[in-house]
Amino acid sequence: MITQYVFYFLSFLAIMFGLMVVLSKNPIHSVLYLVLTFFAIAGHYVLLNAQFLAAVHIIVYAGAIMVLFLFVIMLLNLNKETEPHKNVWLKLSAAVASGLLLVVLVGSLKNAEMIAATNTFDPNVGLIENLGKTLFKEFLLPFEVASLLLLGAMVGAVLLGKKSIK
Amino acid sequence: MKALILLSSLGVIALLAEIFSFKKLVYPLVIIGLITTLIFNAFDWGTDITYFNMMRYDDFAVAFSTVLIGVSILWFVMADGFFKEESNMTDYFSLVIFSLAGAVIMVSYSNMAMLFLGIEILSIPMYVLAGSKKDDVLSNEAGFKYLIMGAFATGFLLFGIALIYGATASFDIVEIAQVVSTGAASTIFYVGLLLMLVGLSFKVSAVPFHFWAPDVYQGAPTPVTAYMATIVKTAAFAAFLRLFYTCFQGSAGTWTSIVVVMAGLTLLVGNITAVLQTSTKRMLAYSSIAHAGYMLLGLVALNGYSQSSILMYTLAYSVGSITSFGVLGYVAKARGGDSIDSFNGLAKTNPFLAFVMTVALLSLAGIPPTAGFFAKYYIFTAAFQAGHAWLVLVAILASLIGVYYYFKIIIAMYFKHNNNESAIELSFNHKLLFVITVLLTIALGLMPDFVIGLL
Amino acid sequence: MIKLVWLVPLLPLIGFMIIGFFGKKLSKGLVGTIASGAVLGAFAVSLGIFFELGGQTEKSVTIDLFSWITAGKLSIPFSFLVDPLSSLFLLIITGIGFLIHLYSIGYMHDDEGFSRFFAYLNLFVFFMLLLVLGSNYLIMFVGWEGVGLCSYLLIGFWFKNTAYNNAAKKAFIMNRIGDLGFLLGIILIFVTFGSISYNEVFEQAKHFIGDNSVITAIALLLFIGAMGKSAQLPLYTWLPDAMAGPTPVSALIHAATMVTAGIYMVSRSNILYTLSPFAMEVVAVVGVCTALFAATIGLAQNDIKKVLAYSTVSQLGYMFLALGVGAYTGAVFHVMTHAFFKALLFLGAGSVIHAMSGEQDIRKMGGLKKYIPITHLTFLLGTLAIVGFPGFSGFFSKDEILAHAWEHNKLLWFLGVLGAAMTTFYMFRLYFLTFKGSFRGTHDQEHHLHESPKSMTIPLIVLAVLSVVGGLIGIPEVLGGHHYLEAYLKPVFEDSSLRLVHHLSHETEYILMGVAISVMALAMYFAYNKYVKNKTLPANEGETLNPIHNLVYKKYLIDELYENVIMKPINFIGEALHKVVDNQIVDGIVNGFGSMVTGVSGVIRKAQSGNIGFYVFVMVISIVLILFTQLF
Amino acid sequence: MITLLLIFFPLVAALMLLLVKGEQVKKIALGAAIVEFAISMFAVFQFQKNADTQFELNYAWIKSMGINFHVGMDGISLLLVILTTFLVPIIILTSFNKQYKNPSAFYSLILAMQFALIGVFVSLDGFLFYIFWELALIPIYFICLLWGGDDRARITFKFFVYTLAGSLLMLAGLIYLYQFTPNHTFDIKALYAAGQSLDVVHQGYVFWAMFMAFAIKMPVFPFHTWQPDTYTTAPTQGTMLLSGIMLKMGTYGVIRWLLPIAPLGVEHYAHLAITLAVIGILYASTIAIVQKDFKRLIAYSSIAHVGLIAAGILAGNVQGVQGSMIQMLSHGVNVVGLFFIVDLIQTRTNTRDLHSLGGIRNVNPQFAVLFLIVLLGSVALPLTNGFIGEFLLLNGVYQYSAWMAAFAGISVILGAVYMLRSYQSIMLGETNALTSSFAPLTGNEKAVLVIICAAIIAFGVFPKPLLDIVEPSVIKLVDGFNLAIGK
Amino acid sequence: MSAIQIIPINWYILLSAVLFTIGVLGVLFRRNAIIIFMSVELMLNAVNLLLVAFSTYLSDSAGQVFVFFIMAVAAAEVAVGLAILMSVYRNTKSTDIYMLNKLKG
Repeated sequence: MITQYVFYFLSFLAIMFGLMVVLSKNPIHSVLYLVLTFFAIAGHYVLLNAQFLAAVHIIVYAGAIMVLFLFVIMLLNLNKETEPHKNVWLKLSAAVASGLLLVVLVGSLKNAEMIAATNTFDPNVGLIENLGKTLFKEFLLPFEVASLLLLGAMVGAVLLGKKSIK
Repeated sequence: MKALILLSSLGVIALLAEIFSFKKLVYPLVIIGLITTLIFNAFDWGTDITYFNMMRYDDFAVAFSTVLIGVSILWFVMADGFFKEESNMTDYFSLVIFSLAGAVIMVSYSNMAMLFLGIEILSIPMYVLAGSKKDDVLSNEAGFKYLIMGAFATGFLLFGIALIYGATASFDIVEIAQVVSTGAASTIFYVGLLLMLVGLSFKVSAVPFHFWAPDVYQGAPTPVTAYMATIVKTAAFAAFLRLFYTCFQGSAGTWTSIVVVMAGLTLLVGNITAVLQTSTKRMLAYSSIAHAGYMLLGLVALNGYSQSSILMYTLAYSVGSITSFGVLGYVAKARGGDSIDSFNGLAKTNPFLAFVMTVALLSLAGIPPTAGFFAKYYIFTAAFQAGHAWLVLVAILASLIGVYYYFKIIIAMYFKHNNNESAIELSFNHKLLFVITVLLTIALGLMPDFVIGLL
Repeated sequence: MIKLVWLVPLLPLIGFMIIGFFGKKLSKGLVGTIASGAVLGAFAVSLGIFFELGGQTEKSVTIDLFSWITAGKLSIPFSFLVDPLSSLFLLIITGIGFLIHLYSIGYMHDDEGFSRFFAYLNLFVFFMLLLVLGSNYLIMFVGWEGVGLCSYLLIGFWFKNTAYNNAAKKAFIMNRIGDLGFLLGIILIFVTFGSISYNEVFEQAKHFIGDNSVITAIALLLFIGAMGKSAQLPLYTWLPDAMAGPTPVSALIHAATMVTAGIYMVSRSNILYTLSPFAMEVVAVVGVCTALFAATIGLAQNDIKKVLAYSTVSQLGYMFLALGVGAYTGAVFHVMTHAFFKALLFLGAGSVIHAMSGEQDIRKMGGLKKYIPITHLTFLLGTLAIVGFPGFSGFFSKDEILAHAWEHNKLLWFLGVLGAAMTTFYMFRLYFLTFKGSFRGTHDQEHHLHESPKSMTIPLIVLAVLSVVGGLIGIPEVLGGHHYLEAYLKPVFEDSSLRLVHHLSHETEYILMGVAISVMALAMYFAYNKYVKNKTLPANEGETLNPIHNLVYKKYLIDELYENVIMKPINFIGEALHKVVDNQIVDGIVNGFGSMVTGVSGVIRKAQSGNIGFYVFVMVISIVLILFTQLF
Repeated sequence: MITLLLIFFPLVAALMLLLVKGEQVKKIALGAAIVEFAISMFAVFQFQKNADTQFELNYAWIKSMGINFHVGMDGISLLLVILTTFLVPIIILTSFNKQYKNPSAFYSLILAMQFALIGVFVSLDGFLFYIFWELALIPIYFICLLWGGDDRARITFKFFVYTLAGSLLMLAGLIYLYQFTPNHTFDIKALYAAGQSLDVVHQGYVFWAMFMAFAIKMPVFPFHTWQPDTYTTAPTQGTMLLSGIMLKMGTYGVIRWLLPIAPLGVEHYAHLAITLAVIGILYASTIAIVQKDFKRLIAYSSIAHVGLIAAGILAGNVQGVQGSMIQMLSHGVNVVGLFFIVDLIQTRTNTRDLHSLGGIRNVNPQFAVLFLIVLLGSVALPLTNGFIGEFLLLNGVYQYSAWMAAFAGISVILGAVYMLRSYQSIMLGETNALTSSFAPLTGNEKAVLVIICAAIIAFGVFPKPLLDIVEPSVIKLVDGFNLAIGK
Repeated sequence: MSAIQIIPINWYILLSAVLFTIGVLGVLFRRNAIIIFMSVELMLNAVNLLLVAFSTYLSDSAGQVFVFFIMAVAAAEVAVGLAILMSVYRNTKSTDIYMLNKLKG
């Protein structure tokens, strides 16, 4: 039972903080709310027996990515409510569009019946050992290929970052 | 696989060139490397090996990756001048080669993870390249728009993958197909499928997910635009086709009607909007959208013709685009702008360039005996066989509109006069390139059997 | 000789080619000799054929030259048919043709287009011979259109004059209207009988059972052709205008030969007409109406050639009346006599004009009798012949026609007699005003008056003789003669005459003749009274006439009517079609597609606003739509 | 072999010509065209006068699609090949007194055009036919674009897009048929069989898809509006190619492809199509009457003539089809002659306006005679070539519908009206400032006109050799058509 | 004891759908490029959550492995994206996407 309440609580947090990200005026606040959202999601991960992933999630997102965001915001000196406002109609249309999306998604997914639900629940899937095996056996190739991705992104970021020599 | 390894190594070597300061050699090295890759790749023909259950190097993959690598060689020759002026030449080289590696993954994946990674490996360097003219606001804007919208679309793609995973418990496209074939597909699966469709439609710039394309194509440096129009588009279509042909064929009922509508819209919107453009580059961007519409025709046909028709089309279209962007690059540089007026009187000053451009444009417009004609014809056949006669009629109408704007350039070159009487000087490499592309365009038009017989 | 029939048209053709190609280099004398010689040669051969045919039992000989057009079961050989009818026409054409060639040598002597004139004339003879010699309708059509062409060329012979050119054009186009009917008739013949050669068609027609309306249609279509060529109502207006050509042309083409082609055609197809009483009725009515109508116009004309032209139209009407009442022989007979006297009258008129240095208005003539005696005498003989003075050729042929008309319908007869009276009146009016009284022209003209050269007077004399005695070959039984012509032509009209039985008592015929003669005498008296005794002169230009007279003088304003009812609307429609329908509507729709695309393009471009927010918005809405349509 | 030679010799010559510079280009081009004519004459003498397809060659081309390089000639094809090879040298000769800039390209394009035209007429494979069909468009487009008159960019472009629209529909029709061929092939026989296996509704689709292409090319009312502008603006040689030969692609297409492929469709829609053709005849003739520009007048007259040809073919009987064959040839010769006359007048007086001309006959009687002969051919006077065709065509149409024939026949009258009217305003009357110094014809010009006039008269008097060539093929075709529609 | 045995999978699906939509809303709603970026990250996290839920539910570790890749890609995208954003900012002194509308039509 407690799990259920935890779920509700975490879900509530995630959604609320998510909304705060979108709605708060100060970019710094947005970043912080996003971090909170990530924490709530990490809580869900733990709840789902994916402890390792929860840890990685915190480290990568909250620890790395969000810091990067913060860093940029600071660098660009955007920590004020500088954002000009969209007019009401645009905001309304944005809300309507995403509301419609939500309705359609929820409407189509709410009665979704799963096919492959295993009766034999395995609580160990989220453990490092299991994940490692999957990653380095089944997903070895993607893993290797991901290095290309990161290398490319690195080169790209460097390329954009450095001053061109004329 | 060989291609992937060779390309990765080539990319790294290019990176190292800067460090070990053999920058002068890197261009020939890249060309030689790509040719080597092409040869090795071609030898994989008929082998059909699956690697780690992640990549299946079947004939489809070999054919498309050969096209990709071949076109990229042409592209490198075409983009020659572009790199020479850049200080970070080797970085660009490696980025392009990495993205090419991503493209190769996109044509040979057999797992959603590989598809996803392939798309990202292809796209991320492209975001960078599109915005690589750091001082140019337009280039910045292009890169940024591409990135934001690309990431947004990736979100939908991933949501779709996740839902499909939930419905089928697998990322493997063959296994997914099996689940589908047992008839056990659920609503979740269909939502996932449709969201993946959206994500991929974005990549191929199908209407209404095409808005990024004209802006990005226009803002990006011309060679990058050429790369996006050719390699990226080819890879995206191959990935699209591979997924929907192998994986989602069983549930065609869900998505064909959408793709039919999208194809029709893409054809019309792409061609119609191109009509009023004054910037050649932007016009070619819209034309690229329109061409996506034709290829969607091949996709939606989903029959024995689909694969070879899209192969033929991408090849024909890529060759035509490389040529036209190459000429455009020259003209824009010499006449100081890419408006259609800058082509005025080109036939007088540079008959060769004008002729090359004409052939390329005829091919893009689909006039015999060029490759573009046969490709179009073949796509029409495919769609007809699948019973999409109305779509073919729309495509015909669209082709006519297409002729309208392609011929604007031809008319400008042959009919209008320009005060600037000086001829544009061509480098030897480009002369060679243009001769090859023209010959290729005509050869493919006259002997398409070589390509369409493959798949 | 019959085997050599191809020589008949070939000789004038050779003449045409020699003169056409080398005319400029040859002397006038040589050109005249060649041209007349060619026709004379043809005449000689024709004469031979005539006698040979008269002497042999086989009355219809077909000579195949080569295969011309083939298309499936349609097979048209280029071949000639020699039978009494065609051989008679050969004689008329080549004989009168020769005389007129001869006459022209003198008449055209000072014209710079001398050789051109003879080339055209020879070409005309060639086509005319083709017309009568052809063994099927299409060859006839070849000649038919060919003579039309020559007529066009000769009317517009003096091509610097716009009015003449217009007249030429008018002639060609009016003829073409008829020709279309003829052509459709030929096609209908082919469709109906599967052949267009005379022999086969007539053979089949004889045994034709079934819907007579097809035959009627054929007959009427052919008759439209005849109406054009033979200047019948309502297609007659070109013929008076055609007098723009040199006078020998008027004599040869527009009096003696070409215009009678319609008569030839109908009498050639007599069996078809005989099978269709309705068509015959139409022919007769059109004929008699034309005869009367043209005669009334003739009453008020002042141009010597115009009077003769309307007279020709009128006489042609008589011939059609004859055809319409089944008097085929009578029609052919009248063609022949008419050829003699009308050619004579025209040549005489030409001689008058020659003497008057080109003046054609009879109001400016008068008293020419003493200046040009030969012309006067021959002209008088011609006039007597045309009015049907007893014993002259016209008497016999006209009498035959009227007799048949009486038998057919009394009203037709009455109208015919009325026409004859008018003919008498205007012919004598012409004669009196021209030759009697005193000279009304200028001094210059008077000084210049002189008789024409021999080459012109000899043909006049020959024709005058023929006009007088020409009727002798057709003296009706009732006058105790023997109708040689009827006997000669019998094979041609045999099948028709089996169907059309004539039974007129001798008493009736005597009465009819008497009536005709007395009416003629009366009309002659009136003319004499008015123009010789009272010396009345036709009104000058500008003088007010009473409305009816004015209307007649203006030829009932038919030309103006055609101009306003046909030509102007066509031009208007053409302009409207061009400027409105073609440029605005049809092309407008085509261009509309273009502008539509551009318009739509402009609208769609606006969507490409450059704003990421909007792009994403559209994407999301599209996703919603996709999910919605596919999942709900 | 001879077919291959016929097709590819002009192409080779065209490519060679690109390498030649200077004045002798004309002569070389003429030489090549004459050689081509000689080759076609050789083919004529080798030709067996029966309905079989001869000189047939069939090479596999695009195997996977069942596309073959299948060429051959029966009488119908041969006649049009003769027309092409006969007219191209004349057309080249007509340009001898002209100085076109960049002559090697000009003549090369003309020969390239010939290559494509011959290809169209001998193709026995649907795809090959289409390729040649489109190929013919490119050289003529550039000829008109580069050497044309005012506003040529817009006008030629409209022409290009318009005709392309039609051809794409035809392509759609061909692909549609292709699906129904048993082994998926474009071979003409298979396409015939595929088309005939369809019911009347589907044959109707095929009919319209293909007829549109042909109707635009000919052009038939109301698809003609590209034509007067294009004819007027194109350089003389371009106009000659367009009207003399290219237009026949459309009529040939109807005979070779439409009648056998969609007989039921043709039968079903013939009434509408013939009505359009006949309306076009009257419409164009009436418009021609009020034209002031002589070139434009001939352009409209060409619409009228070709309307009759179309009507004759669609009537679907031997007389109609054979008439159309002969008329194609005659019209080709005549219209080239007329456009040449326009050109002669224009180069000498710098105008084509009928009202500002006149009296040329006074100055140049020889020209007047030659003009007159061409004119007579054009108004279909008997014993000229125009008559044979017109008679057979009217005959054919008559068998379909008497009223149609009657209306179509009105063109005989209207034709005389506008042709004589223009002859009068150009040649007759008194000379004026423009025409009084009308220069005599040069040897080349005289040669062209004399050849054309000779052809006009020769084929009018003795058309038998031509008729013999086509007749068996036409009969076979029409028999097949009648069989298919169950008549 | 895992949540998945108590909480129906549909709840997770709905939760991630909601989070995803919030991300979409952010992209639509905001003009600041950085916030938009963050919203995209939110979308990706919604996907991650869904994958993990499915992974646990199906007892299949592949889903969680996939999350790693998404994280890697997200990191790469952010790196490149922020780099581009920096260079945009250098030129325009703004992160307002409404300022980026030079390319249009």
